[in-house]
Amino acid sequence: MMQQNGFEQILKSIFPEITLSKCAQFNAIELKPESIYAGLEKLHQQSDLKFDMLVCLTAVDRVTHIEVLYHLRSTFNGYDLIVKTALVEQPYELQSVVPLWRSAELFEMEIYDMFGISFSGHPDLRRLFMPDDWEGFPLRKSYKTTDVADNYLDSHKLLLNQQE
Amino acid sequence: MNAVKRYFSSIFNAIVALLKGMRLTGSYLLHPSKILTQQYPENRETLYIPERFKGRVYMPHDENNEHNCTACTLCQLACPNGSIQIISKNIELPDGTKKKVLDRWVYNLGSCTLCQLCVDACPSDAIVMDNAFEFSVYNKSKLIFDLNRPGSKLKEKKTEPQV
Amino acid sequence: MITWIGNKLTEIFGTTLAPYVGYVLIGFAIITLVVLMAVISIYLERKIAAFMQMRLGPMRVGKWGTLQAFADVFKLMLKESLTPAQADKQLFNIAPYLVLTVSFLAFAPIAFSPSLQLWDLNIGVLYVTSVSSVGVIGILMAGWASNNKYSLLGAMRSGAQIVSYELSAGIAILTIVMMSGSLSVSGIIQSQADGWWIFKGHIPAIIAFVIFAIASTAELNRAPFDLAEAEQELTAGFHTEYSGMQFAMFFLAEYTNMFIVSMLGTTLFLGGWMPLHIAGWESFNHLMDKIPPFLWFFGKVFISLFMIIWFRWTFPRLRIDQLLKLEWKYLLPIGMVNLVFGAIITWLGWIL
Amino acid sequence: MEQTINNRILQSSDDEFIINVGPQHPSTHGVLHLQLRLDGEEIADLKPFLGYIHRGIEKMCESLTYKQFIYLTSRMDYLSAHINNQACCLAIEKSLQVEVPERAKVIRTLMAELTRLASHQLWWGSTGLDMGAVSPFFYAFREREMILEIFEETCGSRLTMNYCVPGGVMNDIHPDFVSKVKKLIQQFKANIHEYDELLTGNPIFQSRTRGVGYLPKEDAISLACSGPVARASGISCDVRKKEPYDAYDRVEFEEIIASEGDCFARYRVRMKEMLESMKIIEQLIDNIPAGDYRAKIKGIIKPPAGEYFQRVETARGELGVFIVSDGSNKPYRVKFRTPNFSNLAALKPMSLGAKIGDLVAIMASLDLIIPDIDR
Repeated sequence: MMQQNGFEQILKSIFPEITLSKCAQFNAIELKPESIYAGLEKLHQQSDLKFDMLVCLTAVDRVTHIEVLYHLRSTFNGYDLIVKTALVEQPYELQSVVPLWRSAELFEMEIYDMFGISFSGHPDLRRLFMPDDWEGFPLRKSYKTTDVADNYLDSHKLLLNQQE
Repeated sequence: MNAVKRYFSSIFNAIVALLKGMRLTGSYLLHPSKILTQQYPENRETLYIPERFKGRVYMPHDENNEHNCTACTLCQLACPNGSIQIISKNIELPDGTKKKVLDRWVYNLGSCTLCQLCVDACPSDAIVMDNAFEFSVYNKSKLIFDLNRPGSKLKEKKTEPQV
Repeated sequence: MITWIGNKLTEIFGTTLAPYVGYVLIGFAIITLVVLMAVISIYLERKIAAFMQMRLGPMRVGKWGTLQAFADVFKLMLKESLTPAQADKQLFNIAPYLVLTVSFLAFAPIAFSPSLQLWDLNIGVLYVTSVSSVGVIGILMAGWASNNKYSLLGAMRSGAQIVSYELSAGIAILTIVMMSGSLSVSGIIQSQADGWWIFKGHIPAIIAFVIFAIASTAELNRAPFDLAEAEQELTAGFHTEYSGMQFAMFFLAEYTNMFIVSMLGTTLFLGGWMPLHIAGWESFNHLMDKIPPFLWFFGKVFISLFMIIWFRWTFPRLRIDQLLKLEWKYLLPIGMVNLVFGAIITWLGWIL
Repeated sequence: MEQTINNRILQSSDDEFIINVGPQHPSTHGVLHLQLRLDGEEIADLKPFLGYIHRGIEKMCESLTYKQFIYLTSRMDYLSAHINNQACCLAIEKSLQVEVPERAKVIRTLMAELTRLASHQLWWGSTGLDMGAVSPFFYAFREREMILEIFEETCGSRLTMNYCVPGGVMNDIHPDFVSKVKKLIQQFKANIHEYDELLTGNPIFQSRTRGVGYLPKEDAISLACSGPVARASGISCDVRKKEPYDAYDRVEFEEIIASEGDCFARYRVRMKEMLESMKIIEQLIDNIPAGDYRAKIKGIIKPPAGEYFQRVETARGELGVFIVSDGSNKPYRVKFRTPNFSNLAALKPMSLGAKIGDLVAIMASLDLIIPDIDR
């Protein structure tokens, strides 16, 4: 608990108006999309925190907005922190954090591919998994697919008809 | 002088280490009894298949051609990839009430991932995983089976196995 | 029987044509023998590899899979030989024939037994080494003409490798040539009548044998020196684009080359067709003489073949720079020093 | 479109050339596509292309119920299928706040360690294969086969077993389980010297791996590497130690850390990890507590709305399962933070300036499983 308080204080000293919330079992803070790079840079450089590892970078489509989550970890003191940011209006754009963490390169490519968020300053932004000419961004909620089970069931019925 | 010594000792150590590896492979060459390969189609009789091996979903029938399936479709709902389709029909019982019974329990082995979720979901233990595993066919539609045998019906519950 | 065939041929074709028909028949017989041996060694290799890996190996075609290699050759013969559209067609199609021809040519001076030798050339050993190094041109041709980067890389590796290892193989051969004082195959075998070179040549002969074994394995492009076709790196190296019989030719050439190298090694170090004699054991020596020289020769050849196979299925592959380092930093200097020692020994007449 | 196609091709000067390794290539163990710019034999640039086996598991999970989507995760890192399932189950259990019976915890841990052992053995064999030594592959498969037989007896399948269910395990262990595992450990210990004789001590193998594919600690952190790759670069990152889950808090084992950061260090870390796994199995195998193997949970799982995260240590590194629930019976969003995805990023810094043969060694030491990257 002591650690928790200390952690909160350090965060407060960097971001005076931030509120610490919880995301899963981790501490989470929310930053504005415009200031995300500056904020993350502070977290990366700050000598007490030194979040030197970007464990994961992902996004969640909340329909009204797309939430981007940066999961940071410090290998020095074992802190975990999730930095959230909400992208409301299209076109979704964020500043790339590749200069801070090299692991962001692939993660940002994946998010670009799946959510259509473009990252300015990314060295090689292309669709990672989907073909270049693929339309739509699969992990957005607006991207409609047939239900997996339904899909199978259809083919199943088709085969059943063939059999008869 | 030291360098020369190191040069020759590196050669010597390398040769010794290489010979060790050759001794190992050579010893296996001379011990054919350690061969693990089995000749598959010939050894069907002696093949060891654990009784829990998941080969396909199977519906056991007893000697009266009766099964346990009540056509509740829980398995169909549990199946993650729609390999199960329960076709039920309504029949009229002698006392005049209508009852839903199983007509066809259609199983698509082709899309089944053998995850055992249907067996897990079944409340009346009507289906089990079977050990059979040789299913190669030339046409995908041949991978669809009816698990209930023709003319089979629901087992009458003599004693309620209430626990 | 040979004279009978000769007379028959003269009867049929007349005196002018008969010798040529005879040559064709001899060539055909030799090629059949060589291919047969290669196919047998393919089967042997597969079985030995399987046993080393706790497997059974081929089991289906024939009893214990004995006909598997023949079935494979037959299958490859029936397959279409594809030529890539962008390939240099002439070079691409010539390359496998060149490689196979060269490996057949090298059989000419090999003495299988005292009476069975096609061509007792007085520079026999030199002939074998020089002819067998022509094979690399075929490999380079294949790699270049395929118009495939993997093939090209494989061919270039192969070129660098064979050119380097030719040196130490040559020096190892030279050691024996110097000791026996002859370049002809029969002369070298005759010089081992009182003991094989590996036994009577002291340490230089043994070192030369080891160097020859390593260098010749490298020249064969076989594991652990199979960089030219390194499967995990270059898929199949220089023969990536070949299919059908053209691929089979590369494959056969590899195994015939294995035979040539084993035969050369046997001739130089293990006394050719000479039986094993131990000084003083008269009855033993007498018994050994009973075994025909033909069997002696092939017995030794198969033992050296087995060694090559054993290397392949035990060791990981080297990297190209390590391969060249092994040659230029270890084999060549040691071989040269060894040559000098061998010369001193020969000069002092210490040979047993 | 023109622009994107140009993005996909590396530019080269006259004396360099571009070569495509994969998607069908013997040493990429799947459908990884790498574009290399070669200067002779040396790699001047490298670019990975992914998506050849992208099945959209994350999207599929959104249309499956909580019980159903677990089986999909076995298809990510198929060599640690059980550990993937375990991670999902742990996350779901966390959301439902279900207490898993002790017996189930121990069984899961045992299975996870056996999976790790089997996975590392396959890696050992394929490392040998990548280096050109074929025999190790078969020696590795001998012990792996025993493990798979144990799986087959208890779980019914050999690779994608779907043995973990929320609340415990699918069925109880087989009566022969304990004796078979003991026999496995005995045989493995008797045979481990062969592994050393064939590869570890082999001078050719050592020269192929020592000093090759050096990954400094800073790079490994910046690239978010995990598992043996990170541990070989001196980062302590074993989730089993940091955040013990299931029965890992009651076993003693060592976190293997090396500092060299080259291929040989990664090789040694994995070799020693096999021994540590064995240690864990030995500690647990005699003390499987009696009791239920499965907690009672409702047929339809509806976790309360919120975010749930669980990380586990697979054979390749840290797997994170992030589930966003909206209170319905299907997850709102599932994100898998797979170890290979991050480890793949380390391929480029490691192999620049190396030779093609080194690239194969580096890929072998990364132990990439492509479906885990693509998902």
